[in-house]
Amino acid sequence: MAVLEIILVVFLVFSALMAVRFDEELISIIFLSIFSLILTALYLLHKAADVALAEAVIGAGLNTAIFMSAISQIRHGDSD
Amino acid sequence: MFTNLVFIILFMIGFYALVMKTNLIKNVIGLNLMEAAVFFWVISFSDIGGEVAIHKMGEEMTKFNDPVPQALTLTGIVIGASTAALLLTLIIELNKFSGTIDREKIEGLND
Amino acid sequence: MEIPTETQPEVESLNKLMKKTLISVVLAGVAFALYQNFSLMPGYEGLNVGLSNYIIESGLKDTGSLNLITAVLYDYRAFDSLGESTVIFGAVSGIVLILSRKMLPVSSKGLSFIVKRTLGIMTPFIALFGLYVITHGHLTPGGGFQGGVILAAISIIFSIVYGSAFDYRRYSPQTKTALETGGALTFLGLGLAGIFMEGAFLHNLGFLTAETGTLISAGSIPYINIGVGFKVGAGLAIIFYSMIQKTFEEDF
Amino acid sequence: MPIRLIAAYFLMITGSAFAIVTVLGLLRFPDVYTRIHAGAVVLTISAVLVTMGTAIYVWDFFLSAKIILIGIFFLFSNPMATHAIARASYKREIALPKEYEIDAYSDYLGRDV
Repeated sequence: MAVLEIILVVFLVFSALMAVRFDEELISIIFLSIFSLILTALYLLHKAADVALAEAVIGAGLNTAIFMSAISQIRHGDSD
Repeated sequence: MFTNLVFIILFMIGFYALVMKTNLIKNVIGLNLMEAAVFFWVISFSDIGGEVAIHKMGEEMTKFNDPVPQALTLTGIVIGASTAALLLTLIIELNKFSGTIDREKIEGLND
Repeated sequence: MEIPTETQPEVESLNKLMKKTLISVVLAGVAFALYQNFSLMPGYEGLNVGLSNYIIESGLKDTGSLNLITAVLYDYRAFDSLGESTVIFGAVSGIVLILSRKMLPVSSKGLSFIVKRTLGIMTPFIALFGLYVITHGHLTPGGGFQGGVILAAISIIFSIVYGSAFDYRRYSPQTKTALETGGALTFLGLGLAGIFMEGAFLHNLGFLTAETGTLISAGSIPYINIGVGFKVGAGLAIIFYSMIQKTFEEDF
Repeated sequence: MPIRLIAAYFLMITGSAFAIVTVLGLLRFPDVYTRIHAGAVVLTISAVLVTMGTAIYVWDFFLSAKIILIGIFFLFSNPMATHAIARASYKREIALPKEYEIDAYSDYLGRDV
């Protein structure tokens, strides 16, 4: 159990770093979705089923859709 | 100890994105990361090795994980999603007038 | 007065370097403060004393709900959940005020034929799963918030796959508003019924309690679940519908 | 060890091997469409095999039925999502080669909606 948790936490920190590192917003949002998915698995490991369901539905599903619809209507001006 | 270390690392990544990045959407992502760090800390700290806090029919169970922090975390996740949506709406509306989402290039904010 | 143009970028880069150094110092200070804070923190002994112990011991007897988290959310701390619904309502109001839309939305033709047919088969099952999560909130993991977001996902699917005009025809904003208001009024009405029948706001209604473990048990918890589910689902659907103004107008 | 557990572990390990093949394909292939090919075909059968193994491992009627329903959901949704991604990236002209050798899809684009 502890080995699985350590592996998941390593992936969690990696995906958080990747979400911050890149300049393009689309890659950041995809990595944020992966972050939420790994966090769901960690919640299930810690025996919190309700929180895991909420995180899967909201973090990996709804947040991604809202962020996508936000970045698709943002116009980058001439000063690029 | 492990949990505290993970919390500090995730929180500092989010704080870094909030302070250093000038892209406003990256700031919202950093805010989300900080929230997730706090929720992970609460859930992982209140795990004492018990079962999921749901009774099974016909069994007498007493060793559960603490249900109160889980309920508070559930509240926080939903509120985090709606505040993120509100912040993104403000960013969209700001972008309509200024044409950029870089907070250093918006005119009139820092001169 | 003449500004020396050669030194201007140098000053600017120096300024930026100072700013970065300062922010790095602040980050290191916050990290050290967090570390120091954790070394001072006592261990976790929440289950032996106090509130958590009481809820684990007698939560099933008090409320009749098998899921103790639902019992905390909709019975012991139901006022907190009411506040959360108010926060969602505030977010919906702000978003709709900022991004208000007066005309019929600019719609796309949606995705391809394969996706439309497949989702036409799958959407009723998604709705069934959402309703299952909502109504079994006191027996299995889940509840109003999670099931409500699953119901909001159906509206998102309609907007993306079939075009937002389809979403407008099927579930118009008036319908969504009515659903959200109805959910909030259900919650408030059950709270007021708690005042008149049991003597406290949002008190669990005793006469509704049936045998533990069946679908209609646990007093007023399933009805509050249904109300919160429709409120959260309709609210998040309104949020997404307001945010996609010109998003998907091109044909994929 | 009963033969049921052996069958369950066999199915799960086969599914995991397919998942590893998927990751290899995602890392090795050059552009979007070949990567989509790797992710689609292999990942679908991998997820279905793992859910079947889990259903045999649990061996309770209602629980197994729910897990098999999840597998059927994968079988529907994964090819559909792959199709949508590939079609969108074709229409956006992401990573298309400069000169087409075989481009049979462009004739069909005007027809279906």
